[in-house]
Amino acid sequence: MSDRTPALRLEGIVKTFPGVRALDGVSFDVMPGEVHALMGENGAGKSTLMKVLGGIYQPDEGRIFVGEVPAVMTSPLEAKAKGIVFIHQELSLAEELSVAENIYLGELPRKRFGLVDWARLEQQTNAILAKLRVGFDAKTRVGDLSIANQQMVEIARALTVEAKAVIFDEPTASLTDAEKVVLFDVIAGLQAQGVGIIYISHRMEEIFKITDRISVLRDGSYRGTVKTAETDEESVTQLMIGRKLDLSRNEIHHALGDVALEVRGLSCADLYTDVSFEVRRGEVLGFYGLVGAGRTEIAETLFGLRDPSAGQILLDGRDTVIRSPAAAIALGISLVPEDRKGQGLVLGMNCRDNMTLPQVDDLRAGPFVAEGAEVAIFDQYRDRLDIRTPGWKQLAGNLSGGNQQKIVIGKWLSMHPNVLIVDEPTRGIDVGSKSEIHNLIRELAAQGYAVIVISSEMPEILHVSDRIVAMYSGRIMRTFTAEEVTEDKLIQAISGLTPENVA
Amino acid sequence: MTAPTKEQVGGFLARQGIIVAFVLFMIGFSMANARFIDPDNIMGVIRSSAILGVMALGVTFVVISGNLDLSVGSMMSFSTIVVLDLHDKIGPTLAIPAMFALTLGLGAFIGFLVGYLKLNSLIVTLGMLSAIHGLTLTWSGGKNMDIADKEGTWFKVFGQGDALGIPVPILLFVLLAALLGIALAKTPFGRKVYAVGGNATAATFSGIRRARVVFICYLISAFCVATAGLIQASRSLGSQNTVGQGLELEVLAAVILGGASLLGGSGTIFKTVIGVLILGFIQNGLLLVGLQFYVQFVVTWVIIILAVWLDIAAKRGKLWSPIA
Amino acid sequence: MQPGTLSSFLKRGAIWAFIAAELVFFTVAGEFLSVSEKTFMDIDNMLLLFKQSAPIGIIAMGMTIIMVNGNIDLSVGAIYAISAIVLLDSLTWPVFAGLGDGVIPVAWGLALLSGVALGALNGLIVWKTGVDAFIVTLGSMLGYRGLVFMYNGEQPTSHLNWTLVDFAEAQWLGLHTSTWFLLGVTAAIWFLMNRTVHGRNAYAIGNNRSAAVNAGIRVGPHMMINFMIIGFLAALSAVVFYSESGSVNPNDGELYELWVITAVVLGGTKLTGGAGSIVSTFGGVLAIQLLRKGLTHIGADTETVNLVIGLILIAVLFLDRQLNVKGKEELKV
Amino acid sequence: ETMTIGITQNNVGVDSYQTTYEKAFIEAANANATVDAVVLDAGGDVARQIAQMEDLIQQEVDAIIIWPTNGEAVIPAVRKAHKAGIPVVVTNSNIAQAGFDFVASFSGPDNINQGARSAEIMCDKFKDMGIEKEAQVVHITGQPGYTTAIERAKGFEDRLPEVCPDVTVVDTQPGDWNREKSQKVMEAFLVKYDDIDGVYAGDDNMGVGALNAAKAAGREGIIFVGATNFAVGYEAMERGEYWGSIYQSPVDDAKAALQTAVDVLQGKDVPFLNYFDTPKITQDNMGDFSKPVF
Ligand SMILES: Nc1ncnc2c1ncn2[C@@H]1O[C@H](COP(=O)(O)OP(=O)(O)OP(=O)(O)O)[C@@H](O)[C@H]1O
Ligand SMILES: Nc1ncnc2c1ncn2[C@@H]1O[C@H](COP(=O)(O)OP(=O)(O)OP(=O)(O)O)[C@@H](O)[C@H]1O
Ligand SMILES: [Mg+2]
Ligand SMILES: [Mg+2]
Repeated sequence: MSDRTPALRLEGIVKTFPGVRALDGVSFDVMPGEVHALMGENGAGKSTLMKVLGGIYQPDEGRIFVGEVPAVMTSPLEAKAKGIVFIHQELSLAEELSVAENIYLGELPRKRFGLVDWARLEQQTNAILAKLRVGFDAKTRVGDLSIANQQMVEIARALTVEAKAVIFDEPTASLTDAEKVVLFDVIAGLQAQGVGIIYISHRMEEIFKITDRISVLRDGSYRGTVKTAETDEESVTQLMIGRKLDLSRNEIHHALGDVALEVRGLSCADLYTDVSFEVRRGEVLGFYGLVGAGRTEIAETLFGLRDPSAGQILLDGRDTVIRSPAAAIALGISLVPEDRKGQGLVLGMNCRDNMTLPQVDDLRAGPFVAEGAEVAIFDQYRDRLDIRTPGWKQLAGNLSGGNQQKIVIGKWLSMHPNVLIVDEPTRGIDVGSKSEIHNLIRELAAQGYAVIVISSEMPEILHVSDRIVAMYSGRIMRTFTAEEVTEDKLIQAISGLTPENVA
Repeated sequence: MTAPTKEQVGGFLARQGIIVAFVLFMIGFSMANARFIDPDNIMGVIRSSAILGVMALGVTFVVISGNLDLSVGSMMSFSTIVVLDLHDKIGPTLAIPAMFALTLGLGAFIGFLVGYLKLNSLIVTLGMLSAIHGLTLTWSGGKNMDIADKEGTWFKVFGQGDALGIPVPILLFVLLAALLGIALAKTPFGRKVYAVGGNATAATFSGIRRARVVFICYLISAFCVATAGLIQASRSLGSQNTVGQGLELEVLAAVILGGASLLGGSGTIFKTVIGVLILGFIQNGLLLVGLQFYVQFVVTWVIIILAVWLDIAAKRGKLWSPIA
Repeated sequence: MQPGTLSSFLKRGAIWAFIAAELVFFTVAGEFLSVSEKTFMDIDNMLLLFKQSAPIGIIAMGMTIIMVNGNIDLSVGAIYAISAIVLLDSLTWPVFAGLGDGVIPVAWGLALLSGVALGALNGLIVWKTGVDAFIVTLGSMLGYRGLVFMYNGEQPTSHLNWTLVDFAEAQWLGLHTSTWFLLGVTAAIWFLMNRTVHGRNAYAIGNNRSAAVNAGIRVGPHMMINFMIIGFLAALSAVVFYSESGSVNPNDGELYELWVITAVVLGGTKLTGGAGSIVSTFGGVLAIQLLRKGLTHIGADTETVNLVIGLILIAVLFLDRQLNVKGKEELKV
Repeated sequence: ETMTIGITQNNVGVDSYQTTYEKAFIEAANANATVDAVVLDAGGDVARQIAQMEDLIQQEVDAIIIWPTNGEAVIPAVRKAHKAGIPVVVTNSNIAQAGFDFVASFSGPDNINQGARSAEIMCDKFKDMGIEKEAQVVHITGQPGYTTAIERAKGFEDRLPEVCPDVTVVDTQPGDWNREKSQKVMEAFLVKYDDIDGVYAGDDNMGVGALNAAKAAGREGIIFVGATNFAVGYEAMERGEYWGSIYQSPVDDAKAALQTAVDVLQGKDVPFLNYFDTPKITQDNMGDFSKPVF
């Protein structure tokens, strides 16, 4: 490969933020037609590096080459003009506008006098949408689409221009398996056209499935590049976290306690119907299903954010009505929500205050907040969860995605709940921390907590759960024990193929 | 296009830019007119800023919680008229609590609309600006309200009295500022105000009752307005129906000058106080230098923009906005 | 029908239903409360309604763009006053003495130019400093008002040009000159927002600013153009109004921003940006003017007018919210 | 046969004068069986006032009384009424000369004359005190841009040098007809000038605001002269704190306006400038006047 010119080459990129050296002399290149994985722990600097490439940040030092030409990109527009397309980690869509307008955001086809050429727009868009095999058309309002479909709109943007390089920053975080297949087809298509692709993901199986080479960042510095075919998960992980990872299940044997939470015949509008299950103290109950199966909505009901239309919730055997999150918290329920930025964090507030927010009424010295106690809690969970931040004063918004997630987890763990519900707990979290969080979940169960884990990742669900509830379209299809479950059975259940076997 | 004024504005300047600006500004005016730093003048400015200041304290809570309050001027007229009218009818001892109760009632109504019904605060308080004005006119019949016995009443102590050699309005202002400043910075409630303003959804997910927090912020604002009305009424012992007209914008200007973000989630009482003083001294300083009143408008404009600009420039470490 | 179409239809329909309700109410109430023999729905009265809506309405069209764009402009009242001064004062400038009535288009041009320039200044500050538009225009609302006073001390600026007055008072095809301007502006802005790239980008910016930035839309220039448009429209509103009245007080146009914003919000434009419709804003403008006119018609006194207008605003906001609640689907946050 | 008379007022409710005027007007109209009144208020907004003129014309009232928000801006609207054959009476504050052709009559006080009289009151007092050679005066004007404010200021400033050529007006700032604003302005004056002998305020509301400021600062011996004697001003005169003012009754003002309109409609001869008298009032002669009701 090395005799050809790279599609994109980075040389000694340095980028600092106040108090953080996010990138420390990073160099690597992407060949035309290559899928190049960029890996690293949370906060390693992947997104920052890509934002430098995409013209959103200016590097403090270093150079970028597109083909053989040195390129200075001071705006996303310039990056795009040079053929660099950036599919963002966070959805970056205008919800009120149509799919077509979003795909061609910033470059709507024009007629004379600055008029929009609607006909051309629609035709081009529909051509792209056909390639993506999606079930919506050019005129659909993006706000009316599901998150997964919105992600597809985002991906569609990669197909609008003659790209030299396309950057995918964790594109599969909210996609179903079927959509992933489409995405990988799209990537293969781009590859065939000789486009260089940078692919960021924490999901090893994807990385090994579609990438050619893997480059690793750690703490902002470049740790090397390996050919995917010549390596394995373990050595990549070691490169990323600097040590070997213990992936065995943390099997502390303990007896199951009483039923902490029982749900009988719970329904909520047309979101989910007739849901019944129970969780015992010391047990981890997994909820598996496709995005949109209604798992999050059940969690929100248990946390007082939705009123059920039928059914009962029993806590420690007592029939309970939960009207608000405040009430749920008082009853000992914690929820780690799925959207960390929107629901989990006050981004403009510091890490410590975010972490202690639900218990600020209890952490008191007289009428005042006991700040010492808060710092103690923060320190405890920073160490336990390995949160990378210069200190508790850092604003939550300045942390990397994964570290933000850890703050949210710490926030709810520190409440010592009776029932802990975690919704997609490791979305966007690197492998090291992921297994740390898995261990933590097992450990909490061992300490007598009742834990509900909602996840769209099969390995995760299989790894942490004692029993698994499989959901399809708002209904429970089946409940498995850890012993009986297999991947096949699970996939069957969540695709709605076995409606008769209700546990 | 963005000029790379890359060098970091020092950390101190970043956080305390408004105070630096204030000091520079005071020095500038003192050199232009020696009377400016005459203790009597300074006392006078602070005293006459007290009314605006007290109102700004409450509005700071509202703004940090992510809302606006454009009804404070109109509400202040209401408080003033009501307490003056009741003074002669039921005596000052009853008139004051009655007026506070009524004003708090208005605050509760707004708090209910914005907090519990989740209506947009800009429009609600715009509507209330007009509605409360109507209420005031109905109460007074459109007439000026004056206390009959201006010499004999002890009521004048709030606006005209002294305690420990300090005018009572200043005392009330300082007292309230200290109280509310501590409440905001140090108590769980204050923390919740910041959380609600910073991200209402996340606050709710953290078990904070958003509606209640917003509601209380409007009560605090109404309480401050009532106090301002009390000072105003006691100071002049008589008033027109329009006494507070337009104050809402001055109050907002002061809060903004203090660095509170209109998006919510940031700002402090201390900085608001500085903002109030800056506005008061601008007005006073320009009058002393002999400029026409309308020059104040232009100067206030420039100062507001500069203050806010430098504040955010310091935070982002760049003078010019990164917007392409 | 696509999902969301029904709710947006209801939402857009609400303002017209409100207008209908007002018409019925004032017609009926007028029978009892008004001393006039003419009914409220009298055709001449309705023509007047359009005419009287023009000053606020023309600016409201600009405010819709600004708010869709995710900004707000509080300085329109002051821009309106400055443009009026330029219009009336320039009619008397000795340099133009030779032009006769030919000075009129020149004065119009100068007034409109001042509006554009002041709008551009707002836009430039918002763009270059990154200070929020609410703050920038709150400042310039004061600052521009200061300029108004500095221009001519505290005196009104006056010049009655009867040719101009006759033109402005004229009726074409039954509609007043100002009505034509209002309709023309509405059509032009509708076209701009729905058919041009600039308009669609304005929606995108208001909807999701960082998405627009990431997509390479040049947010700054778009915002600046929109501020120039609203400056132009504030000036046009002044041109239309003062051509007919011939004299401007330095405090004219105060509180216009509030009326304008009220009309725009009544029309359903989101205060957070990204959504809004020109046609509905037109409805909002009519609704407000109808309310003012109707209250006059039934002889309501000042306190009632204030009370009613304030409470109606809140009530409409409440109804609008109720219409937009997605029912059980919505989270309790 | 009844006549319908429409009135569009300036800004009811901002001060007692206008409110009392409105009440008196409605009372007078009710007392007259032949008059039906449509009473409107422009809220200080020219555009609204012009719209109200148009509405009244459209409603085909028999006569219109206007209290102009701006003496020039309403002229075309007045011309419209004139063209529609509806006589217009201007009340309280006149419109500009260019509109005189379209107006049946003006009824109200002579504001220039009032300003001049205030100057005379002040000058006479200075002469009594023997300080007419060095006295320094500050001037607080009404709402900027408002005809009454402009005329009173002009009357005062033209007349004062005629009667007391050595008295200097050291500063002028507007108080917006607002007591609180005026108090603020006066506070600044007091710091700025060690020696202030007299204050002329465009009305008593502002005059009393200035008086409050002086009292709070402990400055004594200042001569306060106002205009439109309000109850607060009258009381301050009783206490000996406030020297003089101009006595102007809104009730007279309202009655005169209505009567003028009725006279016009009945074809009577009315003078074009129908001033009602507004005499000087000082501590010396205040016994001759009853305390104002507003
Ligand atoms: N605007 C900013 N201000 C200050 N620090 C920042 C900013 N953006 C990123 N950082 C810091 O830079 C480092 C790298 O962050 P980055 O988002 O690139 O991580 P990442 O590798 O994408 O992580 P993840 O896998 O969690 O998305 C982190 O320590 C983060 O806290
Ligand atoms: N051919 C097209 N392809 C994709 N999207 C389109 C197309 N035509 C219109 N749109 C989208 O549909 C929306 C509706 O456009 P339309 O021109 O019908 O506006 P409208 O709803 O009549 O305008 P208003 O909001 O002013 O009433 C546009 O705002 C645009 O987002
Ligand atoms: Mg990232
Ligand atoms: Mg989910």
